[in-house]
Amino acid sequence: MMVIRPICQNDLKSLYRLAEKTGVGFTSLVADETILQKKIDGAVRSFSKENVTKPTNEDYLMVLEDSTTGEIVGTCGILAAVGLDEPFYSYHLGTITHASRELGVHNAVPTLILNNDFTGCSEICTLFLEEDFRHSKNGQLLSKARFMFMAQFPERFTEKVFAEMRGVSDENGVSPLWESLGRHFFSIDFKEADELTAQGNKQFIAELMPNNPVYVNLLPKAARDVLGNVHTNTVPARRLLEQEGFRYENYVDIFDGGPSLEARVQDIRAVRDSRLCLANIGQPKGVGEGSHYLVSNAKVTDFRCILIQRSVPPGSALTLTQEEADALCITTKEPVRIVELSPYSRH
Amino acid sequence: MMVIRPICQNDLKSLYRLAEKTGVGFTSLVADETILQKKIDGAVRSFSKENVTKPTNEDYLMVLEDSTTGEIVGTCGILAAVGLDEPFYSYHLGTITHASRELGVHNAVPTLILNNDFTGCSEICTLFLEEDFRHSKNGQLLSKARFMFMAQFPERFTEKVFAEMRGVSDENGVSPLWESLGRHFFSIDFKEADELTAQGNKQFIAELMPNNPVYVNLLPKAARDVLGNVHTNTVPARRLLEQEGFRYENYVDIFDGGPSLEARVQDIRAVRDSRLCLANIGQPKGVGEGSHYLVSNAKVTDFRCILIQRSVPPGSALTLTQEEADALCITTKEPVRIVELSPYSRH
Amino acid sequence: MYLVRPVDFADLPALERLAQQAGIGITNFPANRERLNDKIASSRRSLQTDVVQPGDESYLFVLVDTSNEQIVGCCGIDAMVGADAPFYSYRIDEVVHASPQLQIHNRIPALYLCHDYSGTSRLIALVVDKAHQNPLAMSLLSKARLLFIARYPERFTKRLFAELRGESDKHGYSSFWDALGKHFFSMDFQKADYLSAVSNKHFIADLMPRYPIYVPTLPEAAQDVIGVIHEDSSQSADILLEEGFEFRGYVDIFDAGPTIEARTESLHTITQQKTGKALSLTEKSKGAMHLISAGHLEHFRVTAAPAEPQVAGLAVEKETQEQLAISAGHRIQWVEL
Amino acid sequence: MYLVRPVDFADLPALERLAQQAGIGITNFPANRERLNDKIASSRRSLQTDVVQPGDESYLFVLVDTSNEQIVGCCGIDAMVGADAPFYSYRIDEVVHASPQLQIHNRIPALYLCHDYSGTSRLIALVVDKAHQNPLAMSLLSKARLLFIARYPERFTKRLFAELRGESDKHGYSSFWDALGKHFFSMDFQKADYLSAVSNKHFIADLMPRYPIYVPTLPEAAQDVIGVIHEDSSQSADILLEEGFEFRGYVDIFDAGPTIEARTESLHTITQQKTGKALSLTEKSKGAMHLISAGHLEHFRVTAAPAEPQVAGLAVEKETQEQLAISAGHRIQWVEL
Repeated sequence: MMVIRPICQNDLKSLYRLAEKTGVGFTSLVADETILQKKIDGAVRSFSKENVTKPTNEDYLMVLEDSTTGEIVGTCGILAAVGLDEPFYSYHLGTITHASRELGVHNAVPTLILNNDFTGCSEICTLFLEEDFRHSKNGQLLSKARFMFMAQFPERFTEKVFAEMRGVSDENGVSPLWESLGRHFFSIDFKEADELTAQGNKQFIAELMPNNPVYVNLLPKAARDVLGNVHTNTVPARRLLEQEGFRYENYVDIFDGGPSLEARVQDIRAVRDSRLCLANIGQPKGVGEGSHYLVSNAKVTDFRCILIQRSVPPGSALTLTQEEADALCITTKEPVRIVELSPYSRH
Repeated sequence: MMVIRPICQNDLKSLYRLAEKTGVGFTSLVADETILQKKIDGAVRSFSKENVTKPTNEDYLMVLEDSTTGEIVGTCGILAAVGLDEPFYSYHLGTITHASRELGVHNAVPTLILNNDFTGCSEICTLFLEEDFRHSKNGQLLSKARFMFMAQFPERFTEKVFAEMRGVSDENGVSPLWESLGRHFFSIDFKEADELTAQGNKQFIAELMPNNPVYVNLLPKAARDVLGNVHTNTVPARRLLEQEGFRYENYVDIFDGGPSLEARVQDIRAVRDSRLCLANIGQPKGVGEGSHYLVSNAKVTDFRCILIQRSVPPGSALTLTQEEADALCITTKEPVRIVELSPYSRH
Repeated sequence: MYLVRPVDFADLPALERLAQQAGIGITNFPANRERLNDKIASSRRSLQTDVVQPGDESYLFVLVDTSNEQIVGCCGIDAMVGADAPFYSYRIDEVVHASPQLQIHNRIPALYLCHDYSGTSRLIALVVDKAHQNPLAMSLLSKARLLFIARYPERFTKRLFAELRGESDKHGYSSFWDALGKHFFSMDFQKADYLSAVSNKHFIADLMPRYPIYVPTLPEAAQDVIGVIHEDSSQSADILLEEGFEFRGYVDIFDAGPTIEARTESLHTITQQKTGKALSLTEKSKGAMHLISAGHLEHFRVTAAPAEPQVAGLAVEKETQEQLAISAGHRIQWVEL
Repeated sequence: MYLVRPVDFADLPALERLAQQAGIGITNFPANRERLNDKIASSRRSLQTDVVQPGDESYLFVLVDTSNEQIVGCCGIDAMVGADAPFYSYRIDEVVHASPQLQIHNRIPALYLCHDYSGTSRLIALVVDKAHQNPLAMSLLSKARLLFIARYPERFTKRLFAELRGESDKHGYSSFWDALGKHFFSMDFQKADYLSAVSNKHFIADLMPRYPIYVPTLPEAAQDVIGVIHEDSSQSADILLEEGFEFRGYVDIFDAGPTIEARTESLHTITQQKTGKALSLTEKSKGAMHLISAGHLEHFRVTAAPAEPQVAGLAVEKETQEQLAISAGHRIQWVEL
């Protein structure tokens, strides 16, 4: 069975192995033991905090484990609040209107405005699943388990949560936006800039990036075309978030123009529709048929989330198999949270 | 019975009477026959357009009529797209972070950035109900009838719709934000500036307002405190929109700092939950008891919307009384749209 | 011989012909009969007004080929631009962005819309018929204005500037306009250029970008022409640069042609010009070529002729005296060319 | 008598005492022993270096009361600020916003963070013991620097500036800081002032506002002190203003004290100073008070004494010669005070 659980100190090697597979551009997971160990330390500390009343610098990194083999095959994370240590930058795609009634000219000019508007906001991030395991709805489990955690512990996150999506670049990693904008100000390569940012070093952005709005209509078409668009490989991830209620609100990455998607936690479909019920352990009907459901427990340190399938919609009490209950680290009559895996799963 | 319908040429006198009652600061309805006649002409033209495939400059102004007396007691409107003739200005409340790792200082500074981001966006506006009729859920009918129209004709509006809410000012009409910001640049009174804007004359904003972001932390506390807050009288209207799914997304009025609330049309509760069904005319059960429902017809020029009450939730066919059907301008088997008046109306 | 004198209404057809020849890019000299007539009227009114300090006066002078009394050139001075509507330019300022840690130190030029030349006197529209574009005629026409300024300093500001035509091809295509202005004006260069000459300039404030434009983000073709003088204007530019005009980082908002400026008192013609009596020469002069002017305001005349400076004044030929409508003993102003 | 000479390591205790007296608001003269020692070292190194063009040299001079050999004042010159970290100021620029229709024409002053003085020589830290703040001592100390610059022009830039201390009360409270800087630095004025003196100035770029500040939006108390000189500095300010320094709209980013600047070549002391031979006077001089300097670099000395200009040089008293460690025939530099 595939189980989502908080990362633990024993996972360093597995995490390193995953990091090696992410490839260029996946800056939140770099194959560097020191950095990864720090990440694990942070996550362990975050999950063990008991009485969190408001988000600060917690980093909830989780892993997807194949419980039969003990193998770690994916990760996902939530940062409770970005930008509190190092500034968090984005471009806001705004509009400035220039009009002359006299000449009958009316131009609505799009502009890129540098900002730190996401400062203090929760971010879902670090989503990676091994290629061999991209089947059986593992991707959805990995991504949406985070919403179950947020639904259970909303006080640990901000009202609004966002996700940064990878922007457009070609097979050589060349980003059209970077080439016509960032390059002129940074005098370094996209890759280098991206890596510096990944290491949490953003000082240089304040130092080198121009403060004034950039007129989008003056950028070459290739650059304009990528604003707010995702890399081909990221299209499914974007669709998944949009189905959950995430929206593009005109914030883009300052380097590659990739969109940030945002939602109010309470408006996320999986949060809104999920409900708590008490678990029974026994022989449920219609296991392995019908709709998929996400089920999680209600614990922080021992948080678990799994996927179950039932032909009969579960009611106010949910019957789980012993294996499912074990995977969720619960015994009978303990509360669990359940939601349909996807908005259209009632087939 | 209280009925919402499009305004018509005969309504000039009634509209003038309403305009007289709105008082200072209600700039979208001024007691000036020429201006009001122009508004009516625009609305009549908009409602009579048959094949609208995308929003342009339509102005859907509706009135609330007491069908027993023929009296007009309220208005509400939707602009299909603002800012296409004259620029539409707002302030975006953004964040700029200044951090020095060396000194351990980290400041997230709020800024006001002048923009025209709502250009081309649909706006709900011009909501006014006579004081004597502020009972029997007339206010909700007036406000939400617009969502029924939008639900039926989404192609006539943009994906996102917004509403400007009146900001904070004291009993003498003094706005703390204006006093510490606008006044320095406009050299005229708040009232005068507000009136110019109401007359669609916004040239002077481009001419006189500074382009650069304004640091909110440098404004006096009284001014900072009103950003994004509404006038006491507007609190109920704000709550009503928020219950329908409208959200404050950090856009405020450039003069008084009142918030703009926005929503995707498809996410508005009354739009999302409303459904089409066929009308039967007869003796429905439980009339005048139980929950309130908004019911509208599916017509443009002859759009109507009323409030009904039923103790039994209507199913896929809705039985209406002859009086209700007449008020809706429909006969049996014609399609009608229905939704619960409020998210919590299933008592 | 050539003579420079204030324009008269009778010169309108000739001016129209010159304006058509001049073509695009000389925004302050549009081929529009009404506007030209206005300009003539304004010049005459200005000369007839008793001026204490510079205001909205403008002065227009014509170059006459005295052999046939044909008008072959034209130039002018605005006493002060920006009196009614602001006068816009781009100022090129460098923004410094440095990261000590990355050892990067970037100086990024950016164009800032400004009206720093509002309130300043401007030399305008030097236009000379192709057949007469020789150094003598060009210098005479250009410098005649400076003699006028030297004679009536109270009518002008202490700073003086001139806009030089920017790079554009013979079809009026400007790569700078194409990369920048076009996006904000939604019209072609010719039209914007024309409108800026004939209408009030308010539409510039309405339509131009309000934030600085970072030069490196513009296409190279546009970057290349910033501050570059159109080759047709290089001759008149040289005359002014030799006079002491300097480029201070301001360019035209449409075609990025350079604006050059000077303190009036430091210009060569103005520091070197002398005032004194006209003396008579009985024979052909062997002296150097001089610019010589005479006459008050409406009767102001300038010609270029050989002449001989003497202690008592400047000795000029009979013909020169006739051109200037003076005789020996009259007060004249001169400078060696 | 007073004497000005380059600082030496032995002067450290005296400098420390002066710095403590000077107090807050003189950011380039902090009461920090290590930093003062660094400054002395830097000055000595600079004087020993063969300089072709200005770089990061700095020169520190002390004022000696020769009656008891006490150090009673101190001043300096930075050859060029902004060499390693940019030098920040606020430039006050007017933004014009006009609406012809409403007949409104607003000129709104705004503060722009800039480093326009980066790359320029700076006069720093004139500090004089209270008991010696008389016109003679103050002028001698201030102008001694200008004689040094006149003697070694290759060591300095063509432009020279000085920052004048802005308005703050005796507790170091600055209403300008309170209205502006405090919000961005999250610390009090004293601390920011001190940090700016002892640390690299990178934190300024990190923390200061990146967008212009519109002056009318500041509290009136803050507006009132922009460009106003602290009364303790008015005497030293007057000396520089009389020399030809001018305010060009730049103020300090912390206390809004004015920055004044001049072209070196046009300063009174520099244009008027003469070089020639020292001549001997056998009796007390009846001549005017002069600044007189002698000695090369490390041995540079300036004093103020009565002296008599003659064709062959400047006649000075025996005592003055002793002070300057010269005798008749030595090369000296002088200017009438």
